[in-house]
Amino acid sequence: MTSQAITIRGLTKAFGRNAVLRGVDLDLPAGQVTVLMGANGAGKSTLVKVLCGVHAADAGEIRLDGRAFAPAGPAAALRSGVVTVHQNINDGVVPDLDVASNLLLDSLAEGGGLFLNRRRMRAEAGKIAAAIGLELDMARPVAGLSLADRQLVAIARAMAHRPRLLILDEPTSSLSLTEAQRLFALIDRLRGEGVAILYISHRMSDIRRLADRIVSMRDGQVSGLFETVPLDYSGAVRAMLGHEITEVDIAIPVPGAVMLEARGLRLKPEARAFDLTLRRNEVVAITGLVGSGKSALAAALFGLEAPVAGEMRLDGRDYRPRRPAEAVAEGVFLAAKDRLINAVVPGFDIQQNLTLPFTPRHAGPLGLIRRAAERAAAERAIAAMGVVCQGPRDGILTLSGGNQQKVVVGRWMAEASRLLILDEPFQGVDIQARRDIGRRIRDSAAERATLVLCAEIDEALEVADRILVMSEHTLVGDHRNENIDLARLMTEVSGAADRTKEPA
Amino acid sequence: QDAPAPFDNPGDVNIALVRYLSTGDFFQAYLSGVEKQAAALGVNLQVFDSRQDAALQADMVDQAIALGVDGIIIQHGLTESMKEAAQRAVDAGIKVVAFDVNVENAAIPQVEQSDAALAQLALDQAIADNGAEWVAGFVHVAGIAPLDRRAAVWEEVKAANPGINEVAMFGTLDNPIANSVANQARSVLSANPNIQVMFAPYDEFAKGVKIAVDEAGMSGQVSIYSADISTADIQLMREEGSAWKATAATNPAVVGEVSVRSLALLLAGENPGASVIVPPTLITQAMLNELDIKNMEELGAKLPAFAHADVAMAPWMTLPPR
Amino acid sequence: MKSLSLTELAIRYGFLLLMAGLIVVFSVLRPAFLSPQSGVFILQSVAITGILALGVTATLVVDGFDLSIGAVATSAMMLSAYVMVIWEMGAVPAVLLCLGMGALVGLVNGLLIVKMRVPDLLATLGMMFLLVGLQRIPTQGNSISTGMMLPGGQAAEGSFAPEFLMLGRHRIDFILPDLVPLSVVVLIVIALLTWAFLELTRHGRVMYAIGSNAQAAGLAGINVAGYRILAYVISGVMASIGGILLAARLGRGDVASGNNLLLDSVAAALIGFAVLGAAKPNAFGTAIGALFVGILLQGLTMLNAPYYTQDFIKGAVLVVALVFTFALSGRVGRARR
Amino acid sequence: MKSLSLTELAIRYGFLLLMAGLIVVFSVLRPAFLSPQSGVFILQSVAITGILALGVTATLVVDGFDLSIGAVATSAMMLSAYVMVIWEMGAVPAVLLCLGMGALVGLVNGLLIVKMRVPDLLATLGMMFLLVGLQRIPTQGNSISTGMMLPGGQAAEGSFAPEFLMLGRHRIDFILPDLVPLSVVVLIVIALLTWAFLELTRHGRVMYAIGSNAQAAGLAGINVAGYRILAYVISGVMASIGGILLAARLGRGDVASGNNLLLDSVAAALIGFAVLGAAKPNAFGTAIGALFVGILLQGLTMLNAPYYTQDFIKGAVLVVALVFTFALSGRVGRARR
Ligand SMILES: Nc1ncnc2c1ncn2[C@@H]1O[C@H](COP(=O)(O)OP(=O)(O)OP(=O)(O)O)[C@@H](O)[C@H]1O
Ligand SMILES: Nc1ncnc2c1ncn2[C@@H]1O[C@H](COP(=O)(O)OP(=O)(O)OP(=O)(O)O)[C@@H](O)[C@H]1O
Ligand SMILES: [Mg+2]
Ligand SMILES: [Mg+2]
Repeated sequence: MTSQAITIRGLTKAFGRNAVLRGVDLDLPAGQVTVLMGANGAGKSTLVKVLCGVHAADAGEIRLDGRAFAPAGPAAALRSGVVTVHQNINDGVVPDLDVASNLLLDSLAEGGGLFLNRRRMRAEAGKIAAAIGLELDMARPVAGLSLADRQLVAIARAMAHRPRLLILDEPTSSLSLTEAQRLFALIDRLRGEGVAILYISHRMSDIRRLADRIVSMRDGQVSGLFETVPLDYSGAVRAMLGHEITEVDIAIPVPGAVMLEARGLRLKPEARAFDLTLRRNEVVAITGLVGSGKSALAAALFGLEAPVAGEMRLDGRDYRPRRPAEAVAEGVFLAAKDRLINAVVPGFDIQQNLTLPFTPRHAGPLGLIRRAAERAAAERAIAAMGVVCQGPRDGILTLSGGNQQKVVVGRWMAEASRLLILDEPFQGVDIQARRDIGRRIRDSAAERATLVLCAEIDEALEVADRILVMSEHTLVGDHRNENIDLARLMTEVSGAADRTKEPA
Repeated sequence: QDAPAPFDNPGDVNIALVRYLSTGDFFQAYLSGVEKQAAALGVNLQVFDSRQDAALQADMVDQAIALGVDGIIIQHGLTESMKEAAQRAVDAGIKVVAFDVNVENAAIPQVEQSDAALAQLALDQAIADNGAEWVAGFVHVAGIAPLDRRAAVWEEVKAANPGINEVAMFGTLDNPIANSVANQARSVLSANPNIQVMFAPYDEFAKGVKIAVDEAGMSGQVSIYSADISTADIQLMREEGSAWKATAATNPAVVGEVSVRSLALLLAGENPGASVIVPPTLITQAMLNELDIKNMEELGAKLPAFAHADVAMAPWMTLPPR
Repeated sequence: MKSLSLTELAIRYGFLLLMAGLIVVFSVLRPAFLSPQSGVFILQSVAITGILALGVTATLVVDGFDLSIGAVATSAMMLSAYVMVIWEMGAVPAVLLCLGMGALVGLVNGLLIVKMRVPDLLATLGMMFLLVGLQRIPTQGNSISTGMMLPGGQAAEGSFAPEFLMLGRHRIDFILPDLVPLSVVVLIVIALLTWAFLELTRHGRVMYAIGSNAQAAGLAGINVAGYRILAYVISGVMASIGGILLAARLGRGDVASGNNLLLDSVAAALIGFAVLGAAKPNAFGTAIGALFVGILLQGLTMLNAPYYTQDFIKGAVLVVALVFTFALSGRVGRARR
Repeated sequence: MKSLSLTELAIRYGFLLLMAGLIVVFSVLRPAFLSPQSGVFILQSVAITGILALGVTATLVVDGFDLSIGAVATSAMMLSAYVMVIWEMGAVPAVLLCLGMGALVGLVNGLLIVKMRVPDLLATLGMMFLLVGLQRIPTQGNSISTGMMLPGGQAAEGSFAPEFLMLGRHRIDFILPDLVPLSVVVLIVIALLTWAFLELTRHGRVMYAIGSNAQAAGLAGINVAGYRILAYVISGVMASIGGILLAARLGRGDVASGNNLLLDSVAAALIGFAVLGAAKPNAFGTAIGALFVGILLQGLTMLNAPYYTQDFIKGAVLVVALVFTFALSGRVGRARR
C-alpha cells in the first residue's frame, strides 16, 4: 500500500437546495494518478473546488498527510501544497498581464520582495515554461494567446509548484495531441516524485494513458473504485453512468444533393487552396490539430472573416456572407467552440439562451416576444437534447458544463438549417452526453448538410459519415467512415504538425 | 480733455480681470460691462476664469503679476485665499480693485453692490405691500458670502417685525437651480399652504419659487420678493398675475463699468475711496408694467438710475456708448 | 409558483417595503403628504431625471454608460430656446430639432464607442465637456429669454410657443381638475414604453444578451454594433426629451451645467438595480428609483430639513437599501461585472 | 528591441505629440507661456485634481471606480478647518484626522463593495451623497473661517495653523527663488510613488491581475478582497490629501469649493488610458492627463478664450485624441471591458 496523501470522508456540499456532494469518501494515494470519472453535473468540479479552498464543505472531513485540512481560501490550499488547474480556462489566466506574470502569479500573491525584478521574473518564468515545452515571448500579454497556450500557461504554473496534491480538471479539453503528450510526460515525472494526482477527464484516451486507479462518481457520491490491473474501463463507465453505455453504430445514408460547394478556398495567404463539397443528409467531420484552421474555415463559412480567396455556393446560389446575421439568414448556422466565451449568455436563463439566435421567430408585431411560443420551443429543445435541469427558467450558470454545452448546441438545432457547423460540440461533455448529442446530430441531419469540427479523432469517428483531415489551413485527407485506415489518418493529422508548428 | 498718464497712451495699459464665478447671466453681464468700459478707455483686458476654483483664482493673480499687467480686478472669491495674492500684487506695484470680495487690504478699494442694501430694499417693499404681519418662506443656502449677507438683513427684519412668521427655510444650488428650487418650493407650499410671502434674495431662487407658485395655482395668494434682475426675470415679473412683485438690483454691467473706472482712477493716481458702492434700484412689477420694460436695455433706458451709476467718475474718462 | 424563503422575500420586496415605510412616516408627520396633489407633484419633480435615467438604463443594459446625458439635456434646453426665441420658429420645429440633436449626439457617442473603440466612459465624458461648451457659444454664455439683446443690437422678438410651454405646464383633469401635468404623462408613457421595449420585445432581449456576453451575442447573428449604437441614440433622445421638458418648465434657455441632472439620474438608474432584487439595469427599477428619490426629497422638504441633511439622508438610505439587497442576495450585481 | 511600425508609433506617442504641439502653438502665440512661472502655475493648477486622479487610478486598476473622491476631498477640507478653527487644534492633528477620515471612507467603500457586494458605482455614489450632506451638518451649511459665529453665540477663536497653510502656499527655491509651491512637490512625490507602486512592486502587479481577471487572481491565491479594499483606501487617502491641500490653499472650509474635482480628476485618469497607447489605467498616463488639461486651459486662458470655449475645446481635443489612440490601436480599452 502506498501512503494516502489525502483522505476524504463523508464530504457533503449543497448549493441552496441542490445537494451536489452527498457523502464523498475518497483516498488519493501519493505517487499515483487517480482518475475521477463522472457524468456532467456529478459534482467533480465541486469536489475540486472544496479541495482547493474555493468552497467550504458543509460536512465531512479532509485529511492531508494525516492532518485535518480545511483551507480557508485558495491561498491556504496552495500553501498546503494542493495545486489546481481548473476546468474553466478563464479561471486560470489573467489576460491583460504578460506571460511571465501569469506564470508567476501565485508566487506574486505569496509574497517576497516588494519590488519586481523584471529580469529575474522573466528568467524564472522562462524556466517554468520550458519545463512543459512552452515557447512563448515572456513579455507578451496573455490576451493575445490561443486558448491552448493559455491552458498551457495555467498548467505550467501549477506544475512548477512541487505540489503534494495536483488536481487537473479536464486539462486537455483544448490541447492538441502533441501538447497533451508533453503534459502526460510531466505528469509521469511528478508521479515518480511521489505527488498525489487527481485527474478529471471525459477523454478515454487520456484515461487509458494515465490512470493508476479510477474512481467513478455519480450524483455526488463515489459509485465505483477500480484499482486492479488491468483497469476495468467499461466497469468504470458503467459505474459513473449507472447503466451500460450505448454503442454507436454508424449507418452511412445515401447523401443528397450538393448543399455547399467551395472552390479554391484559401484561408490564409500562405496556405494552399482547397475544395470542399458538403451534401444534404451528410454529416462530415473535419479533424486536425488545434490551430490547423478548422475554426478559420468555420469563420469563413459563417461570415466572420472573409476567406483570402475562393468561391462558395450554397444550395446552387452564390454565397458570400459578410456577417453572421447574413449567414443565419441564408440558413448557415455555427455553434461556436469555447462556450463560455462564445456562446453562453450568463445573465440569461436556459430558455433565453436556447432561443437567442431566433428571437425574431418567437416575436410578433412590434417585436413583442410571444412567451408561450418561446417556452414551447425551449421545452422542445431541452427534451430533444436531454438537458438535465429543474426547468427552462433556471439560470444557465447553475447547469454543469456538459449541460451548458447541450444548451448552446441545441440552440442551433431548434430551427431548420441548410448547413449546420458545429465547432467542437463535445467540448467538456461526458461520454453519455457525447453519444446523446452525436445521435441528435445524426438523427436530425436529413434536410441539411452538417459539418462537425473536432480535434479528437474518436469524436469524429462517432459522429461522421465522412472524415476530412485539415492541416496547415488546408484539407489533406478525405475518408469514408467505414473501415477507416486510422494509421493513414493519423499521419495526415500529425504529419503537417511535424513540419511546422503554427504560431498561435 | 487730456487724460492723465498712463491714459495718455492707453494702448500700453494692460489690466486683468480675475474671476471666481463666470456661469450665469449676472456674471456675463458684469463681464460685458468690464469689456465695454475697458474698450472705451482703450486699455487691453486679459480675462482669467477660475471656474469657482478659489485656489486657481489665487494662482491667476500670480499669473497676472508675472505677465506684468498694470492693474487687476478681482471679481468675487474668498477672503482667505485672495488676501495674500492681492497683497503680492500690491507689493509688485500693481493697482488692484476687488469686486464683492473683501481682501482686507487698505490699498485695495472695494467695489460693492451692497447686498445689505439689496435685501433691505426688497424687504421694505414687502412690508409696504403686505404690512408687517405675514407668513413667510425664506430661500437660502448658507455658506455663500453674498447670500449670507442678504440673510443677515432678513434676520434683522424678522427681529424688528415679530409679526413676520417664517414657517419654512429651504434652498439648493443644484443645477439648474431654478428647477431644483421649484421642486423644493412645491413641497414647501403643499406643507405650508398658508404662506403669503416668499423672500428669495437671488433671482434664480425667485424663478424657482415662481414656477412652484404657478404650478400650485397660488399666484393670487403668494408674493415673491427677490434680488438681482435679468431679461428673463423681467419677462417673468410681467407675466399676467405674476406672484413676483419686486426685486432689488444693481445693473451688473454698470458694476462692471464701475470696477474698471475705479481701477482707472487708481492707475491715474487718483483715489476712488476705500469702498465704492454701486447703489441698488428697486424694481417693482408695477414699474415694469407702467414703463412697458421688456429687457435689461430698456430697463437701463427708462430707469436712468439703473443704466449708469455716477460713482468712480472722472472728467477725463470716456464712458461706453449707449 | 415556487414559494419564496424569507431572505428571498426580503430581497425582492425589501426596497419597496422601505419606500412604503417612508411614505407612512411622512404621511403621519405631514398629512398633506398623502394628497393627490402631493403625489402628482412628486412625479413631476422626478419627471426630468426619471426620463434621463431611463435613457441611461438603455446604455447600462448593453453594458455601456452615458455621462453626456446631463449635457445633452441642457443643450436641448438651450437649443429649443434658441429656435423659438432667436429664430422665432414654432414649437414643432423646436421639439423636432431637439430630438434630432439628441439622436445625433447619441449616434456620435455610439459610433465613437463601437467603431472607434473609445471606452464608453471616456467617449461620453469628452462629449459632455464638448456640449457644455458648445451650447454656450451661440449666445456667448448668456441665457436665452424673450427680449434679450442680440449681438446686432436689437432685442430678440421671438418667444416660447404656448404649445411648447404646455409640455411643461399644462395639466390635465384626473380625479381632480387640472391635476396631472403633461410632463408626468410624458414620464409615465416613456417609462412604460422603455419597460415594454426592454422586457417584452426581442430587441430588448437582444440588448440584454449583448450586455451579458457581447461576443456570444455576435456569434448568434445579432448586430451587436447596431444595437449598442441604438442604446446611445435612445439615451440621447431621452436626454433631449428631458431637456425639452426642462425648457418648457423654466421658460428660458438657462446656462446650467447639468451635472446634478447627471448624478441624480445615474443614482435613479443604479437604485433600480436593487428593486425586486433584479441586480441588473431594468426600466421598472429605474422608474421606482427615481420615484424613491422624489418621495424622499418631498418628505424631507416638507419636514423643513435643510438641503444638506437631504443629501445625507439620500446617501444613507441609498447605502442601506443597497447593502440590504446585495448583501442578502449574495449575488454580485452587474454594475461593472 | 523591436522596431515599431508607423501606426504603433502614432499610438504610442500620438498623444504626447499632440501635447507637444499644443505647447509649441501656445508658446508661439504667447511667449510668456514658456516661462518657468507658467510651467509651475500649470502644475499647481492641476495638483489637486492630479492627486485625486491618481487615487481613482488605483481603483480603476482593480476594475473598480470611485465616485466619492470629490466629496472626500471637500469633507477633508471641512474637517481640517473644523479641527483648527473650532476645536482650536494644530496642523498635525488636522492632517492626521483628515488622512484617517479618508482612509476610513475608503475602507467603508471597500467593505461595501467587497463584503456587501454592492456594485462599485452604486456604493461610491451613495457615499458621495452621504458625505456631501454630512460635511455640512456640523456647521449647518456654513463655511468655516476664523471668527465665524458658533451656535453658542460666541465667535470661533481658532485659526488655520501657519504650518498647515504652508502646505498650500509655501514656495521653495528652484531655478528662481520662491518658485515651486509645496503642493506641486506633493503632487510629484505622490505621482512617483503611485507609479512605482503600480508598475514596480508586486502589489501593483497583483492589482492589475485582479483588474484583468479577479476570479483567476483569487484562484492563484491572491487576496482579492484585501487588495480591492486597499485600492479604495488608497483612493480615499489620496482624496483627503487633495482636500488638505485645498484647505491649505483656501485658508477656510468653504462649502462651495470643490464642485468640479470629481469630473476633472476622472477625466485626467481616463485620458491616461490614451497615453503611450496603454489602453488601461496607469499612473504615468494619469499624471500626463492632468497635465494635459492644465496646459490646455492655461494656454486658452492666455489667449483670452472665454470659459465656455475652453470647455468645448477640452471636450473636442479629448474626443479627437481618444479616437486617434483607440481607433488606431484597434484594441478595446478596459474602461468597462
Ligand atoms: N456555484 C454554484 N451554484 C449553484 N449550483 C452549482 C454551482 N456550482 C455547481 N453547481 C451545481 O452543482 C452540480 C455539480 O456541478 P459540477 O460543476 O461539480 O459538475 P461536474 O461534475 O464538474 O460536471 P462537468 O463534467 O460538466 O464539468 C451541478 O448540478 C451544478 O449545476
Ligand atoms: N490567439 C489568437 N488571436 C486571434 N485570433 C486567433 C488566435 N488563434 C487563432 N485565431 C484565429 O481563429 C481562427 C481559427 O484558429 P485556428 O487556426 O486555431 O483554428 P482551429 O484549427 O479550428 O483550432 P481549434 O482546433 O482550436 O478549433 C483563425 O481565423 C485564427 O486566425
Ligand atoms: Mg466540471
Ligand atoms: Mg476548431
